[in-house]
Amino acid sequence: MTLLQVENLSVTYTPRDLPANRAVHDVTFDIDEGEFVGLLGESGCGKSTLGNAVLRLLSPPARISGGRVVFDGVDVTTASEDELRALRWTDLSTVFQSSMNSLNPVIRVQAQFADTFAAHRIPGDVTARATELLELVSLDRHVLRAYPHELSGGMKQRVALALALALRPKLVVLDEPTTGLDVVVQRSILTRLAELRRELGFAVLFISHDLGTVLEMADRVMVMYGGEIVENRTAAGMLHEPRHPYTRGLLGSYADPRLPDVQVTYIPGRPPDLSRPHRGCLFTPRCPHAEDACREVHPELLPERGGLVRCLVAQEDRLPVVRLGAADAAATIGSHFPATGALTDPGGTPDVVAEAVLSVDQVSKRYTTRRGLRTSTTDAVRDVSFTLHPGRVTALVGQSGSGKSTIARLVTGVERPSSGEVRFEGGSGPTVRVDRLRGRALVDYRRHVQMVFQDPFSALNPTRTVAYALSRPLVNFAGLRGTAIRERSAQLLESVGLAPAGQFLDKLPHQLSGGQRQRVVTARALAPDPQVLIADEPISMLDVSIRAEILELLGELVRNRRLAMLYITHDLLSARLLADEVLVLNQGVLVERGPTRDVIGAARDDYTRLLLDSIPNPFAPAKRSGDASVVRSAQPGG
Amino acid sequence: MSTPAPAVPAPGADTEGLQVAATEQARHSRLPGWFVILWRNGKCRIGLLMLGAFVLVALLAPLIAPYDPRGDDFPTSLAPTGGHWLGTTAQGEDVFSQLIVGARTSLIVGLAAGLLSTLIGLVIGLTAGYLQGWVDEVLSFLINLGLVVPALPLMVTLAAYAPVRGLWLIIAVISVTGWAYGARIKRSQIITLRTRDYITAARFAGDGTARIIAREIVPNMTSLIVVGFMGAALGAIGGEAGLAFLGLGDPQTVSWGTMLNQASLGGALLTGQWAWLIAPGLALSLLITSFTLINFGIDALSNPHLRED
Amino acid sequence: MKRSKLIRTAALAAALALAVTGCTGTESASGPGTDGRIGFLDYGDFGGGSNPQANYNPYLDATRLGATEYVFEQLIAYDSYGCQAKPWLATQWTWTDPQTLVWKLRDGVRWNDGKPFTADDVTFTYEMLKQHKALDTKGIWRYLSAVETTDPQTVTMRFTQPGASALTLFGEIKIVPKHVWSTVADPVTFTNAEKPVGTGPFTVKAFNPQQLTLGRNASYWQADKVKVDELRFHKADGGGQIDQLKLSRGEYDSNAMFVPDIKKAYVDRDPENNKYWYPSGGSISVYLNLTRAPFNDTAFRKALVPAFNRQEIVDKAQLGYVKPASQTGLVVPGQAQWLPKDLPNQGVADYDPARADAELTAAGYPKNGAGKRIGKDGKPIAFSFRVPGAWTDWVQAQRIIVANLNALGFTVRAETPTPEAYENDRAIGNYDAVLGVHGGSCNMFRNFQEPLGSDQSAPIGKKAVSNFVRWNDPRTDELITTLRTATDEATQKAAVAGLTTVMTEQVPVIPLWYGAKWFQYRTAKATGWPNEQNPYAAPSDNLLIITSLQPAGTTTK
Amino acid sequence: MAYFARRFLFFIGTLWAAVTLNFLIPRLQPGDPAEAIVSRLAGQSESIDPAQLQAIRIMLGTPDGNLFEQYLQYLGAVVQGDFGVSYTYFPYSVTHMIGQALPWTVILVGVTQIISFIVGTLLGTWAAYRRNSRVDSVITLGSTFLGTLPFFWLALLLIYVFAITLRWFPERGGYGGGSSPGWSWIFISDAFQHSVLPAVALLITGPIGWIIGMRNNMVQSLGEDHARLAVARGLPRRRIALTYGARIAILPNVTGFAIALGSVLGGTVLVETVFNYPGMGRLLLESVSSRDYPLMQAIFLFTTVGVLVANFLADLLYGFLDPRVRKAETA
Repeated sequence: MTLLQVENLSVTYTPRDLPANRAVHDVTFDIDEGEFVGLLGESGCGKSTLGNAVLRLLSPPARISGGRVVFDGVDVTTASEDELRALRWTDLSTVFQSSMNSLNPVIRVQAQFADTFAAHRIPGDVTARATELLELVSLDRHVLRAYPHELSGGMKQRVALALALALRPKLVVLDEPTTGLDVVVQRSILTRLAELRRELGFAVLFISHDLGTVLEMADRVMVMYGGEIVENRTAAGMLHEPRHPYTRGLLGSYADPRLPDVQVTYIPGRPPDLSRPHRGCLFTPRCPHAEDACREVHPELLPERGGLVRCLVAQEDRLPVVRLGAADAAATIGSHFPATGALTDPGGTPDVVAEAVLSVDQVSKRYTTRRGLRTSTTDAVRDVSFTLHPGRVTALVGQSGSGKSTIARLVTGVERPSSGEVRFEGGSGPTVRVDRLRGRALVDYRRHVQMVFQDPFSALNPTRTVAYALSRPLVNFAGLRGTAIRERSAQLLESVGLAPAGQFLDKLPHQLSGGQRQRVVTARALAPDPQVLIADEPISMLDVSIRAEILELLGELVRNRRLAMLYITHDLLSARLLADEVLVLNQGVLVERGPTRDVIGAARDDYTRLLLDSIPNPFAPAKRSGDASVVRSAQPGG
Repeated sequence: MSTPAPAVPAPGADTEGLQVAATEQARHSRLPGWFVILWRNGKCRIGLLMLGAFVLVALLAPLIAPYDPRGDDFPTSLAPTGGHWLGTTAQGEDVFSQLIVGARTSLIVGLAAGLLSTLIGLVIGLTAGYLQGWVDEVLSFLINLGLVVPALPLMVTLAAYAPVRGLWLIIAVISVTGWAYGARIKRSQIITLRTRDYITAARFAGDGTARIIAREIVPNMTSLIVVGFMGAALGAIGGEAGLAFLGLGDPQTVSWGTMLNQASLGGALLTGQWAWLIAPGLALSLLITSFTLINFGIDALSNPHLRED
Repeated sequence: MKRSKLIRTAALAAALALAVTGCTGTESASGPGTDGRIGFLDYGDFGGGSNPQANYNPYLDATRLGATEYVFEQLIAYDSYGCQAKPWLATQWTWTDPQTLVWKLRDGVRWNDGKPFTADDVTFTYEMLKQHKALDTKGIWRYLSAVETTDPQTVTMRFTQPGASALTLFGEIKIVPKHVWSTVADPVTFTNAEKPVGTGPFTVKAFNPQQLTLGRNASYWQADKVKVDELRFHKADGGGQIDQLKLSRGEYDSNAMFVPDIKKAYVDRDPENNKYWYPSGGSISVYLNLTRAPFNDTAFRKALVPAFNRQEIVDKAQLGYVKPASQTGLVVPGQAQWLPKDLPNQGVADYDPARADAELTAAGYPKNGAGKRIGKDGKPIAFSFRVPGAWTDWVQAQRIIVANLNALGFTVRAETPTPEAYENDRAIGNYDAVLGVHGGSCNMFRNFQEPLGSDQSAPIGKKAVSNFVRWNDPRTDELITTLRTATDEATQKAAVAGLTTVMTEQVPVIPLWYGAKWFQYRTAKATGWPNEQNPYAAPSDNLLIITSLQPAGTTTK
Repeated sequence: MAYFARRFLFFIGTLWAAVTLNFLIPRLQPGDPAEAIVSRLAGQSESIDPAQLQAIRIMLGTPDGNLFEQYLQYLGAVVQGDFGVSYTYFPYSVTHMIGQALPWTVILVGVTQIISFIVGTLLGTWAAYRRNSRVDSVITLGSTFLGTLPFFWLALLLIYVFAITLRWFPERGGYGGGSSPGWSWIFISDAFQHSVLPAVALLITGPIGWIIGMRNNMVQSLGEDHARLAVARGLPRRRIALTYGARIAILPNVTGFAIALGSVLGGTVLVETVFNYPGMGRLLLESVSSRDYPLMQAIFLFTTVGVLVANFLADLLYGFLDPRVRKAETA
């Protein structure tokens, strides 16, 4: 039976100083009772706005500009506050993305449960009920006495989930419920969620950018692009026969890193600017199958092969055929998307390993923190050794808090190890003891060792142009002056694939897409002509569809320029695609190391296997149902 | 001791975003980006227009003022007449001329003391926030000290001690007592900004600390600095008026505060010269209003939650 | 908004109710006085700062309350306008030799606690001042060597040197009862707050920091002359406009405050009764630093005498309340009898810039081509002229003075430091030109010794006592010494004449105008106030005035 | 506990700094208080009597020992609460004078501060609750405009209208001349009458800072996710406004309020001067203008200590009120 009906819903943002922006356009879909529906899309596609519109939680300048939302017979868009209040939470609840802020910081967890019960006049013992609910999400009852800031991110999100289920709602809107959490924690929460849904039978609208998660969890998946739903079909259907080119592109960026051959694809280009009017299909500029008609006619969302798709080419059945079997899907899907870029893992190319340019030798780092009179020590890194070689990528893999970033800081001289040595042997002069550098010598050292940062939005100064960002290392390290700087900057931009460079030099960071920014960041790192490049999660903040693109760039640079790269990541798939060697770090200790294919393909260590299992894998949903208990016991409490 | 509501954005406000908007704007327009952004906001626009009027009056004061503000050749204690729109003082000076010239003083004090205290606050706040460690401890202590020491009594005390009570002394006193609030805000903002990757990136690009602060951090705090400046200027204008009213100002300077002081001593209430009493107070109030309106605008822009929709 | 308005309205209403029902109880209505006397008179401020504390120690000049003027009396009372000494607690005083003064005390005087007043009280008082230098604010023990009770009605005082010039001081030193003060542990910190015992016409009746009420002392030795039952002093606040308002509303029978535009603000409100009289005080003069060139040149200074527009200063800076000052250093017309007879216009110089110009040029200070006055070193003469910035009337005068000087080709910078810095710099001689006050008292010795005596000077950098210009002239010192010791009027007059000649011929300082003594009075209730027509006393001679007042009904109206 | 220890250290440190500053400022100055007294007595148009100056110098005495010894003596005296003898009220002690002025200020300013805070917080809450409504704009714009009015000028106008023209209230002072201070009904009603205009002056501008602060804080916290989630949870609007808005928004104002209460000890120089109210502010101004160093130092110290203690207490209170703070400070 239909629980939620969304009909021709449009949401428009009308900010004061900027042109109006229709974030959600003419969206229609249903959710049946007990159904788990995924809403998939990249950042800015309007999926969260849609979620908020369903809950009628939009706040100005966003407003519903058309259509209606009918929940259980009630039109949410026109209901009075009182009608709505009766509906809220008892039937319709939600979990927000930012667990950090979704609980009132100044009252205890228990009070937030009590509030909820009181608002809906639920009689009975709050503590008992709340304890019961917390048990549902595997939390101890002492959490009730805690203030939100005393809980970890995972615990807060569990509390939020428990709260969402408090009144046994019919539909829960989950807006990126696990984004920002550690992979392992993420996995355990999702597992629990799946179990709960089976037990309690509520319907779910699951909003996420993470295709793997959505396909794995959902019964049915809706893909959103540019404020519109472009495809809507069952998860299985989506997996086996994606019909929209965009969906295909997204699916192409996934693969099981354990397979002998791994290939992923990406979608070049960037999402449309919704503040401008568009003709034709919004995806046309990025679509490999676009035809002339696509540029003129805006396609409708029409039934096609058991689902709905908004693509003229697909509707006219002129898409290349893809038939995927579960087993070989990951290995082959990329090839079905030939016009886009693709990246294949470096495989077993047996390099002649050159001399190490940088050696990390039995390095440990201990932090001492003082709390009042007590001091406590944490060993962030213990006895880690490795070497970096020209033309080779060494991946450092581990979950958050494993000490990866500490190692990056030690290698770049930002911090000094408590014991052990970091030696740089690549310079023209004698070996540099990085752990002893200071002042001017440290600056000189950084000529050779550069970084690519995790967040391209924070790695570029928002007020400085691309040209300025690139000029600094050129002035400081290459000693360039005058027009030479601009020429060299242009060369650098072109070397990272931003051509013609003239278009980019005078842009401000916010005028660039995430991928373009990351390319600028990379170009800046290349400016001093370094020998070592430290890439700290360079793709984790990027949209899925372009991750492979950046990986490809990094890979090319390493091999063409004979750079030694330390690639830091929690993502084994990207490590598999990029790295020659993998080091697995758990709580500051290297637990496993070796050639990429060996480590990932045949992991020996439990921790490595845990990391592997935590990767959402739409291609093998059946395989993992039994693993949940393992995960939980490994990470109690999240 | 009522201080006008501090219209300073809460720490952590989106100062970078606003700066980006301004930088972006500057590329499309011949006017400064900041101005365009502020102009778009209704409150700001009114504030800017008012302030512009005051600045104009101050700049053109010698042309507008019908008489020498100190010229005392007129009959004393006149009520408003055609020749003396606001009457004359007990010493036979033209009140209207004093009012016009007083705008200058208030603006100079606002500008100079605002700049000075912003500068002090900036240097101390930035140094504390960027260097951290014991330097931060010491400077934070100073900042907190500056925050808790009661300002007006301190101002009164300092002003009374100075050997020459010129306008610049008043400016110095106001600056010395008024920098702490801005310093605290700037410190917390720089602590946020210094963890940005682009700061690390600048260091990897070989830039030195001074350059990083000046070229990477400060531009991203512009709105904060502007708001801080406006707040400080506003406080300074009020402070000068208060001190002058108490007779602790520079009696040689024609300012709205000294006018009120003179009006109070010169029996304006007694002789029913309401214009002499009302005009400077109203002018002061309007000037402060213009600053406050501009500040509200900036605040609304940089603080997404306060944005008017 | 609504809420705060509500609260305000409520408060207002409550207060209004109080006001309307009149349950304030602040003014205890006092009917007309008994025996045809005046019931009460409202006076102005009574001293003691903004939050006065009971303090009737007559020697604590800075903090005592005005009541001491009426509770305590001195041996003689000076008419400080006409400079006549009148017998008071002493009926007679004789110099038996230039260093011995014998006082005959009045008979029948009693302290207001009933005890008789005797010579022991006088001796005790002076002995106490000797022991506690902090109380000797008149510096009487600079002159005295011993004070003895000769008999219960006679006190003999011995001086270290001929002491005629000290006589005025006895008109200022209050006599206190031995039987009270001898039991006080430390008279310097004695506030005498409970029922002060004195011989004067009034006693303290009530006090709170807003109001001091004095009641008539029925057993006063000249009680018949006191026609007022009660004096009410009201706390003023530095002559603010509230006080001016009250004055103009006729709420004060007598006050001494500065009122801008007094005619409009006071007299015109009730021309029948509202009167004022502003007799002249000390001379306010240009002090030139005589240790610096060109001020050390007598011809230069003399040339400057006609350079200042005194009348303009008087009219504009002083609102016409005062008079231009005589170059002699004496206050005219009050002290005119001391003047040399042949002096034109009583020594008040006319404004004559042409003459000043001619005399300066003649003295070797010509103007150069650019119209700048050149010094003997060939450079344009530039100097600063300072007055305290907070004294607005002086600042206005400064503007005129500087304009006058600049018109003569000088380059004068007007500077306005704080009073403290000003006084400090003036005392240590760190200035070019400033303003200073001198003279004006009945004590001719002090009038000239303080500004001109070389013993009042000090080297540059050290604080001078009062000779800030650093005038050092043996002839002047000689005349001052004569003045101090001369007992006969002829010698005194000769010495004063000599000193006025020094002033006019050598011009150590250049007087510009006389300070005014503010004095407003109303004749609605009381008449007999001193004024220009009947200047029997200066406004500050309280005892003389209070014994001269008559109820208004007895004369006109 | 580290949080509280840290606060306490700051308290002690600031106290010491204030005392030392207090000791140093007058000593760095030239100028002789005796001269100031005598020239004030004489007035600017009278000559100064050197003998009187000498006597007063003797009366005031001079400090002995070198600067450091004086400092130690000063510290010792301050610890014992001995601030010496006032120059302007000799021989009354500074403590006596402060004792005279303090009750006036504490009652007038304290009461108006508390009322201002309550009214301001309520109005601010209301404005935020009715955000973007007419009520909101009236409250915010109205208070913005009122807030810009110079305070002393407003006071002057009040006097002009209500005291001089209408004669509803006395023009100045804390009480009339005829009644004697004490706990009599007559005196109290008299004092109340005198306090109406100053209180009104303080109350017009007093709540504004709180209104704006409260409104902005609350609008901000109502925009946070937890408040949005509370809406989604179907909580009543009022409950959300109070628990998820006001409860959080008031926290930053608590410190401000405590400091405001602490600074009550210093009085309000401007209002007390305009109304000649016998409180601390006027005493401070008087002591400053007459170079009454002991009195001035004591008032300044008193005010600073008041603010410090209030600040310290506010920090403690804040530590209890806002569970986040303790953690943030120790981490």
